[in-house]
Amino acid sequence: MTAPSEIRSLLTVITEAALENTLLHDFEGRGVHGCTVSDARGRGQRGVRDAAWGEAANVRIEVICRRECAEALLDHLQRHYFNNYAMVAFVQEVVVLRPNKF
Amino acid sequence: MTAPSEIRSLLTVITEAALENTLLHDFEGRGVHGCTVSDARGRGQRGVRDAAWGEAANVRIEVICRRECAEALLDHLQRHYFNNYAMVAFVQEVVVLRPNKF
Amino acid sequence: MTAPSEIRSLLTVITEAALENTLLHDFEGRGVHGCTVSDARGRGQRGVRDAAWGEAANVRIEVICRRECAEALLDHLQRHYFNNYAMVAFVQEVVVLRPNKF
Amino acid sequence: MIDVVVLFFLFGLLAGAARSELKLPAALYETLSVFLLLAIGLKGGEGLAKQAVLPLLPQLGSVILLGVAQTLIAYSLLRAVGRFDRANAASTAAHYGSVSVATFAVALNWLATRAIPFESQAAVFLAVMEIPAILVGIVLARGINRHTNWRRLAHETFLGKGVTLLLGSMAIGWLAGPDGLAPIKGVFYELFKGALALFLLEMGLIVSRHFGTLRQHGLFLVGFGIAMPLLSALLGLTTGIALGLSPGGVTLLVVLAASASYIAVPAAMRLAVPEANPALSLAASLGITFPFNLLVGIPLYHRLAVHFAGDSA
Amino acid sequence: MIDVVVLFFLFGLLAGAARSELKLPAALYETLSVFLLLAIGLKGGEGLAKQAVLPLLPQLGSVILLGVAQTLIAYSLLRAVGRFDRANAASTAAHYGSVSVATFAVALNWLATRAIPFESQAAVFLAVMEIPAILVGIVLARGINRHTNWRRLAHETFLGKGVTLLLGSMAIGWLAGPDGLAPIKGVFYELFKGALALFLLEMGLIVSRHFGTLRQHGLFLVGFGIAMPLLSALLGLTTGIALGLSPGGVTLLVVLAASASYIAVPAAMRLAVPEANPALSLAASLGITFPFNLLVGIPLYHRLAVHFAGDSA
Amino acid sequence: MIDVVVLFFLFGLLAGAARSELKLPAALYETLSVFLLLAIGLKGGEGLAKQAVLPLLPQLGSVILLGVAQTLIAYSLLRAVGRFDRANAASTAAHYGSVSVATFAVALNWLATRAIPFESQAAVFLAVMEIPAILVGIVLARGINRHTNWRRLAHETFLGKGVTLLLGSMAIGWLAGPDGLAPIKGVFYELFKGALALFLLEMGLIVSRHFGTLRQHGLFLVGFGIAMPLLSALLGLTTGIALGLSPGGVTLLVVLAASASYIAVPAAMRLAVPEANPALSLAASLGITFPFNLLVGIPLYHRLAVHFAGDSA
Ligand SMILES: Nc1ncnc2c1ncn2[C@@H]1O[C@H](COP(=O)(O)O)[C@@H](O)[C@H]1O
Ligand SMILES: Nc1ncnc2c1ncn2[C@@H]1O[C@H](COP(=O)(O)O)[C@@H](O)[C@H]1O
Ligand SMILES: Nc1ncnc2c1ncn2[C@@H]1O[C@H](COP(=O)(O)O)[C@@H](O)[C@H]1O
Ligand code: NA
Ligand code: NA
Ligand code: NA
Repeated sequence: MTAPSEIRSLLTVITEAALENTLLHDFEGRGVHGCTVSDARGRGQRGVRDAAWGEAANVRIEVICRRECAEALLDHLQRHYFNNYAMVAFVQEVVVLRPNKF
Repeated sequence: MTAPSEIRSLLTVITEAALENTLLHDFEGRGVHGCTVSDARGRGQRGVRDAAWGEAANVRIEVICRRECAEALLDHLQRHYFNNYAMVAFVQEVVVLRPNKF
Repeated sequence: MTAPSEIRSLLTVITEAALENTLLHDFEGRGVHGCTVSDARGRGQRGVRDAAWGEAANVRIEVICRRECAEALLDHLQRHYFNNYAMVAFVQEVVVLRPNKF
Repeated sequence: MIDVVVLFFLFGLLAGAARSELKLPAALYETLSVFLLLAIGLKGGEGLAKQAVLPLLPQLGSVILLGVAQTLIAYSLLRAVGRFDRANAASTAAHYGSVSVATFAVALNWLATRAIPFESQAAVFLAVMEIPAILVGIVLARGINRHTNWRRLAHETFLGKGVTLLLGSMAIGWLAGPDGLAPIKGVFYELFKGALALFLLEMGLIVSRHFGTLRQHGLFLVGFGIAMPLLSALLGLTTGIALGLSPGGVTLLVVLAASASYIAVPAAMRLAVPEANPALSLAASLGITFPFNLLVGIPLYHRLAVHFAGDSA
Repeated sequence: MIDVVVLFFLFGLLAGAARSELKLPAALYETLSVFLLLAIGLKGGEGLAKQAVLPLLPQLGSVILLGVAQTLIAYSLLRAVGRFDRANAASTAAHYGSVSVATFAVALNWLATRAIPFESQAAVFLAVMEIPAILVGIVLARGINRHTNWRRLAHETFLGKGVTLLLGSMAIGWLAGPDGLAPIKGVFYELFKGALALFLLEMGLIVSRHFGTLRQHGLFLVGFGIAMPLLSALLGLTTGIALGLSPGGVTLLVVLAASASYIAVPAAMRLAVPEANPALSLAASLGITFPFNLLVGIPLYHRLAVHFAGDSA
Repeated sequence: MIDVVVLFFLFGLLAGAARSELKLPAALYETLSVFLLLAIGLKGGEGLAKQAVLPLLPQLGSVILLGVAQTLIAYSLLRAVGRFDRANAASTAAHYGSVSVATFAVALNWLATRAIPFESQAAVFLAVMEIPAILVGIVLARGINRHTNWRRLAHETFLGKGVTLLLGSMAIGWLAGPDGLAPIKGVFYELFKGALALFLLEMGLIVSRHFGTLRQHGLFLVGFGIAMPLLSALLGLTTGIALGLSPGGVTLLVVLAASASYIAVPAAMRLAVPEANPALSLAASLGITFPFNLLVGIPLYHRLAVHFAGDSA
């Protein structure tokens, strides 16, 4: 590989579609420069959530950022959303090029 | 991070949409408490599968669970589905909060 | 697990929908035997890209392959697309069964 | 004889209860709801073009008060009789103080099928009654001194999909008038009933999924889901008569009062009162009140309207 | 002159073969198939409302036997002549013993364009013939002593999307009758042909994708895809005449017999007989039989029906 | 009086500018664009069936030259006055040398509402003018000696969605003729205006999103987005008069000339000239030229056409 590659954290949040805008707004305020969102359906502690019907639709939000940032976001999610919303969040390590982007 | 974080396995299965319900049912019977499903298209050994047409649609099923559970699920997939269905399955490690959830 | 499991690389590319066919074609020419594509929306350096409108739609392309292959693909992406297209690419390690498939 | 669009609803209900694999594409459901809102708005706007707007203002004030009153009453009932906690009572009450577009569309269709005239401002009532209950619900849950993000909320409610579509299409109908609308009536008026039928098929499927919650939460929810619309109907009836509406107009106002929101309010409450359980309020509004209004309510409300407002026609 | 809806099919076929970028949204395809099933069911149910239901029962028995017979014949041919293995022969045979809604819709349109009357129970035949072949196919592949999940399967077949929509809309048509349906005819009857045209455009695109498989699997598939519907047509013709149907009704029964499933059966077989290759059976049913019936079959079957059943009209 | 479909566009524009949550499902937008292209093509093909095709060939040659000339002029202006770099100038110029289906559809609707006749080959002009500008744009950006993937490009342009749908439906309209089309006119002709209204609502929402770019890139883009269509209109007017078209036909050709692509060209340029910034060209073509043509252009162009080509009618 010719470009410098580095390790970053990939935070994935699966949660209620109703939260999408709120979370993106929160993330931006915490220094996140980009993110990717896709639609999903699922089931978990808060029951079956299948995308056909607004109230029960899920989204999957992914953010690549520095490790400290991912941890801060996880912490924020836990404080404000874990108790009241259908939500699952997890972190992985990924290799990226152009590390200054994230 | 204020909450206990732990390592879990993330099993991803990409397969024919026709299998979705069957697999979710199998998984539930094997102690899986939650999962996330999204639509996908793709190509592989069994040809091109693009979502526009029912028979050739793919889904992507994700399950976060303990390592033993992920291995048991992989084993089950291999025994019952690998030979006859378009299917790819892989496992990653992820950091989660609320580990007792999975 | 009864079958041989092995480590492979999972390359994920998030980029403009307009590039989907071109990239799949490039990848095939580089020995990639399969891939999975799904629709996504997102925001990044090149602005907001939400799937409703063709020009601003994103896709998420995933390829499981050997490590060298993933690095070669990353290199190719960097040379030809990073400068002019909205694009993020990252690599993870995953455990697969049937390693000869990838 | 039961209307054919209601048969589609029952069909969806049965198919869902029998766990059929029937599922309509999400985009179709969304398209139909956009279509119904536009059609209702255009028709309302076209009607408004023929009358003075100023005399409407006191009417709008009255229906806003009506929505607020319903929310407060529902809250008291849920707290006192249902022993709901504050958040759940406030959230559910907001559903009942607001309105259901689908119920209104079925009522419009019911009147049209029977050639019963009504005032065009009913569509304005629909738009106006959607919002106040949301605000009242939030105040009930949080009090007014808390740091609610009112700006965000105002945006969500006033620029939400439903209100935007209703107000926009009313403006179009009003500006274009009957002649201007003529070219698009083939789509927006003549396809209305067929679109409503398809929409209600999907509504039936959705409603059937909320029966599970009902089984868990026992009789109170069922009782509330029937008693509350009846109570609201009486308030609506009184208001309609006081406003001097025709029997058709009174029927529509009663339907609005008796109906409970299942789109705009749940979405707003999810963000503003997250600790409320959305399954609870939706089971009542979608699982009980919506079918009750469709099957029993609308004909009943019309009979009441004719009985009490018949002379003013 | 070729019907305009068939021109749309040919257009799709050509566009697909030329690898055009033309692609219809998946939700549109799904919506159109829901729409066509509802329209067919409503029309059938409306017709049934005008006649006694009891005399239909023996007819239903006959068409079920017809489907079973076709499946067995197809299985023998595929095993003996095509040298298919058991699973593939059983799966493909089930496709041919079942029916294709799209082919039926084109035939309905063909008759309507020519103002040829037919019995309304044809829509019931459509619903009834979809399922038995699936069960026969599974027994052929597995035997009956194996531990097939019959409960699951019964659910999939009887409560599948197609059957649910057909039976539900037939019930609605039957309950509502001609007057009750009047308000929604603007959508379900008058838009039928246009919707069918769009649907066939997508079918053309889909069919063209199956030509690749045909090139690989040589002449046998092509021959079978043409011979089997012709054989089935003769069985259907005999049955139709024996049942005393009108020429229009015989035509529809022949079309049902000659058509091969490409939605319900592939989905069921994928789960019940996973070792069968779905590309093979779809290439035959979609790639050959479907276009053959559209372009050659329907007019031919009608000519046969008139020739042999003309007097009974 | 402003057409009702244009009111829908303004509504979308306002809703977008006010940051309403209104959003139409992507599948609906795609469906409507397929529908409009098919309807335009069918109507064009139906008209062509009534006239000799050979005399059209020189007309087609002229409109191709028209598109090429516009692209070259736009390129010079963007380079000289706008100081655009080569890639951005070439890409933007290609947008203006090509055409906008939505603008054409609104013009068709405008003429139909006023019962103004026009030549049916206008739909052929639409199909033919979509492509040449793309090729010219690429040559301007790259020169002709570079190793562009012409095969790939030819495929993208000639077998793109829009051109496939237009040519295919024109062929169907031509083959079926007025009688053959009769059964599907209920869908493709009578729903045209309603579908256009919905489509323009979405276009309004989309256009509003491009205003941001305009604010950044200052006055030149706005000026160019208005001046270029006016210049193109004059070229189109001259061509139309030279071809001896009726005032209605001249209007449509002027609209085609003045309109700028926002689907086919951006997609092709993204791949062929990746270093061009798509936000820039779309802000001009969608953000300025499209609304300008809708609100001011079409009536103006028609007045010009009547003034200069009125006698030849
Ligand atoms: N174990 C799991 N594996 C993967 N996804 C999960 C899991 N549990 C929950 N989810 C997803 O996260 C959403 C919210 O989960 P919950 O808060 O448990 O209801 C569900 O709707 C699923 O889409
Ligand atoms: N190498 C790969 N990388 C990513 N996804 C793959 C790969 N191979 C197959 N897939 C996905 O898995 C599905 C089934 O694969 P297969 O069984 O090889 O046909 C395909 O349709 C793709 O969506
Ligand atoms: N930090 C990030 N985390 C996750 N996805 C991102 C991130 N940055 C960009 N993306 C995705 O990659 C696409 C292209 O990014 P960009 O080239 O930065 O515009 C965006 O539209 C997002 O979908
Ligand atoms: Na209410
Ligand atoms: Na058959
Ligand atoms: Na132009």
